[in-house]
Amino acid sequence: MVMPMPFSTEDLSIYYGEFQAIKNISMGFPAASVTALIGPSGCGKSTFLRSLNRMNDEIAGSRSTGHIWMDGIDLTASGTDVIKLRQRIGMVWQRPNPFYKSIYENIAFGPRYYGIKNRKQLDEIVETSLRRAALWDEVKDRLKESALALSGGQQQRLCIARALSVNPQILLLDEPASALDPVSTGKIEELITELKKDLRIVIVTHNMQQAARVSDYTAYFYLGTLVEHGETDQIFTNPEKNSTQEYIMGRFG
Amino acid sequence: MTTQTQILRSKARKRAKTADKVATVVIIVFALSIVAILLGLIGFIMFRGLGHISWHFLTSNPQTIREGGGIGPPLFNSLYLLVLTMIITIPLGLGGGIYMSEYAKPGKITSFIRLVVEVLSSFPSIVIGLFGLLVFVNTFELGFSLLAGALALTIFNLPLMVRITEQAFAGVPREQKEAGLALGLSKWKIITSIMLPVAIPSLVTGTILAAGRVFGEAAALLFTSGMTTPPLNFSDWNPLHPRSPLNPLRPAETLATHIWKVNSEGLAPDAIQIAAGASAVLVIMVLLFNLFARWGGRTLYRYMTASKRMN
Amino acid sequence: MEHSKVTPREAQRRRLPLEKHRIEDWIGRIYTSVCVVFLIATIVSIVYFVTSKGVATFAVNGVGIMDFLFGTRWAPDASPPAFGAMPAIAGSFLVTLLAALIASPLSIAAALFMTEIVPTFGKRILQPAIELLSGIPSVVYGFIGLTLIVPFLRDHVGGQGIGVGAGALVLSIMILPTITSVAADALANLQRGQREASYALGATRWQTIYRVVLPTVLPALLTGIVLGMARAFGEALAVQMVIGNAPFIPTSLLESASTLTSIITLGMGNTAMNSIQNNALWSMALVLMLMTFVFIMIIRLLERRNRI
Amino acid sequence: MFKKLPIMLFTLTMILVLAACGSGNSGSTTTGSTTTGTDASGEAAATSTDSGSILAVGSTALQPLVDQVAQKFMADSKYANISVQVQGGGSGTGLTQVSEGQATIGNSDVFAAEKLDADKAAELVDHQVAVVAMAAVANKDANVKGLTKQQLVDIFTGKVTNWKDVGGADQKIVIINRPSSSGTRATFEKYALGQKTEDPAGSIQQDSSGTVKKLIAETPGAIGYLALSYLDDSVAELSYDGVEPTVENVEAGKYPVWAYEHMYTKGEPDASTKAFLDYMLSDDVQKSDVTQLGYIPISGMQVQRDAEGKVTQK
Repeated sequence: MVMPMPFSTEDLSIYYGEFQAIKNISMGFPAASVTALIGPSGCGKSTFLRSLNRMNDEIAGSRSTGHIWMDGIDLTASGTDVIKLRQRIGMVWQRPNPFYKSIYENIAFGPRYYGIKNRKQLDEIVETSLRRAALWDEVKDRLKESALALSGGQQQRLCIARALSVNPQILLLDEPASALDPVSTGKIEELITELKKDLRIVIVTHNMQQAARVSDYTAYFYLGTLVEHGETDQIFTNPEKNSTQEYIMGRFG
Repeated sequence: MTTQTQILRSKARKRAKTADKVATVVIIVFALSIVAILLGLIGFIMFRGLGHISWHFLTSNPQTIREGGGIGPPLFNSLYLLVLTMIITIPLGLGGGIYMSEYAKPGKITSFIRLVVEVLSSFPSIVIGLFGLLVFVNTFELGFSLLAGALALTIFNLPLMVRITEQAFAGVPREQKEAGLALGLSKWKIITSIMLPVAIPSLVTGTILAAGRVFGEAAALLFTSGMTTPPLNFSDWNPLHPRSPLNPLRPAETLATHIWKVNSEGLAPDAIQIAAGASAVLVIMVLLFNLFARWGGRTLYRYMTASKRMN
Repeated sequence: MEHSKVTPREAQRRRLPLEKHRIEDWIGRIYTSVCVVFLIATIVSIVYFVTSKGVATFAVNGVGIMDFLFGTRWAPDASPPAFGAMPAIAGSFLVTLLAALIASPLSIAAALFMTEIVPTFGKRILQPAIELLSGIPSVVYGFIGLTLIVPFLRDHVGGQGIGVGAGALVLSIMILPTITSVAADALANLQRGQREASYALGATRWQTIYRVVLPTVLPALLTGIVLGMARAFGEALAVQMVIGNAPFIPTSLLESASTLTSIITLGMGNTAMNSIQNNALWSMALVLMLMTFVFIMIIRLLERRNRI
Repeated sequence: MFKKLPIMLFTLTMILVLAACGSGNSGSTTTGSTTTGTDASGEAAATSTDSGSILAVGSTALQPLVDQVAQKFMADSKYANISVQVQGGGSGTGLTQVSEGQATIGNSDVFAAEKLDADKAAELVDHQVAVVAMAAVANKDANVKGLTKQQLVDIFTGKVTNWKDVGGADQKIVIINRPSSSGTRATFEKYALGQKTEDPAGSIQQDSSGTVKKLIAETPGAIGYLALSYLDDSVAELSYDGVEPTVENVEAGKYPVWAYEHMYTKGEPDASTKAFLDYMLSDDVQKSDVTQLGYIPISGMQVQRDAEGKVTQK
């Protein structure tokens, strides 16, 4: 028996009531790399992403079988402390969702909840997180302002900074740039490339160029099954399956 | 043949057009008559009452037999009763509403609770008043008191508050909750620190509107807070002293019960004017509550979403 | 830069109190559950107390249930006393139905006006006006009834002024806002498409309203009317001030009559707790409460039909 | 057991709420039982050291008087430590509460025996503090100055329906009655009509004197009855068997339609309550407040009457 990868799924299935949205998927996410999940709408890639930090638990009537392994622990086991698990897996969504609080509070909220009360320490964390999200220079003079006053792209980077503030080991990105203009998208992509040095990143995207640009591995989903999974170069240049080829070509065309 | 059908058809169309015109006029007349009723009522109340309102009227004590009685204590009682009611209602209503919106799973129990809320909110106020008389006034030996009144009014306002809270929380964008979850916050922390601030504007609007309802209630209070006010010493603010205005265990007539009493038992020669003046004050208060609720909600919302400085 | 080396993760390991988030969730669950239990306990105790007091008339004092419900003679202080609640029950139903009859066409017209004819004016003027109407306290309605409606009826219609008609008029104004707002909501929620399809077929506005809009929202309109009736049925002070309170089944609209609520308000303070006279009033309160259940049942049935 | 659980929970929650609102209860809800000295031989015993709180609940007709006297009483430095609270609620409520020990004094328009069971009424001690007299009152257009007892009975039982049958204008009679539980009505029926009546169909019932007066004044052909204190020019008061409803006639025992205002205590009153009741009967109060508010002083009465209605000269 081979030891599972530090972060991987094994035979994972997700059901919504009777409907099986994800069908027996086993795949791993190597460290210090970006894995892109692609596929047509409704193929289950977002569901799969959301199941990785068990956000699907929040949807009434959903259940799962199989395993998600993280450092040898099964995250789907019944005794797992989901909240503690989520503290190690950050997540960012398609639409920026900053808290209705100040920029500073958006970042400091998580660390403070984890027990850091020292003002100086919090200041440090806010600055580092914003710097890592490449937002510091734009907002350093207005940390007390409402986060909702920022532009869409800034808000999205703020959300990334917020996820980084608690030092996660894994970052899940659900179409993080699809609601943004090209300039902001560029910034986010640069950011992803920069961040993968310290993190495993899993990203869902509809944008093939983006997947090609930022990811190291790509997985193609279709109707809840994992059709093909491999290094991005290989998937984009020489996929094994026809359907992968067609999808990628179609999206390029 | 064809001309005949044509004639018939054009006749039918003409009839339809006439019916349409008549119906439109009827609808407009009915709608305008509602506006007329409202304007008439408000105008009537103001016309009868405004002339009687003065600073003296608003602050002085009611008189039993002499002219020139005021509505100071009833006005104070109304406001204080409101505060007491809200102190009890808000925590309970928030809890109930949060349960319905965040914890309840669809099923028999949840729909039962929903039924409870619905039934509770449609009980006639007199039934609640009688229950208050039996339980708060007699069984708990509170006597006719502000506290008994506040508890009865709580029963009234609780279902409303639960609904307001449930709706306010349901109105919070799902993404906010998800952001909190992904950050590894506990559910309760998300509810109190992430969702509550977002829900506050609609909570405030709803609560103030509900509070306005308390202000006008009389039937339930006749049996619980009583129809009298002991002489108050407005320089004694210790709630434990029997003559302090803040003592929750003293009886109190509110503005609404005062109107009822003056109308029915008034011995003073200017009873009718006092009833009219007090009615005008009551309606003005309700109007103010309405305006304030809207304004407060909107201002808070603006403050929460786009203000320059916040923490 | 010393501090930056203390990562949140280390800080957490060092300082996070034992399972803080679990304690928090525990608190939240308990707090909200207590509130819900309180809600349920409240209603259970209301039902329990009102029922136990109301049943005492029959169980302790030996008044026959049928004599109470269908007896037409209400004379609690006569010897021998008679406890026929029929006059009050009939009075309650009569004013409620009359009020609904007066208020429904007005309210539905207002709702149509707001949604189908001039939405802008309707939204800006009529809606706030109606909300205001619902904010006016019931004692003020009673006061207006006594000083405006009663003298008007006496001088222009005849009779004593006070009576069933005055009660129904006051109540109809009070339930206008309830019916209007439910009707307006229902109309506003109606899909645009249906309406446009009808217009496209060349139907006039009235034809559209009459044949398409009204049939579709009928259950919702009925819900509004029943809600208004529930409110009218339970209203106490305003009615008591203008209806006259004679314990007889009225034979004309201008005649004095009584309702369940008016008899209760008049008698409750004057009778001693646990006396038969007092218990009979509680039985009336029990009838009021049961009627509330009936109204809610009707509303639920209507809503179920509405959903299909 | 399971059925009672919610009620227990509810009660428990309520008690918690009350406990939170707390310790101040004692000041105002303890009845007079906490007074010092048991030796209460009149006003002298109630020295300034006496303390206690009195709760007087009941009749809305008597409430203005008790209220006013209570204020005066508390303002008197002699009784600085006694606090008196006055609440309305109606005679029935007052008698219930004093009988169950929730109130110190139960104010009532009628004898306790008329509302309570005999054994409960027997526990209460009657303190008659004033007399209130009532007059039959008609709308002015009826053009009637007085009625005999028989005429009144005929009117209130529905036998006579037009004013012209009793010597007035040709106008339909509209009866503005009180609800059958009302003390005012009980008095009127007992002493003016001599019998209980049932309302003829179409009669109006109002509990409150203010509304009754307004309706009689406005409604053509109306007849009703009011306490003397409510009488004014807007309505016509009627003589009864030729006797004018005046204070003098009542005091002399000539005009029979009157009743005592009672303040009941459960058993003999304690010192502070006694002090208050004595104060109520003092000349100071009887000659000023009582007359001022339109009641008739008990001290001026030359006759007295027992619960059965037997009148004797004092």
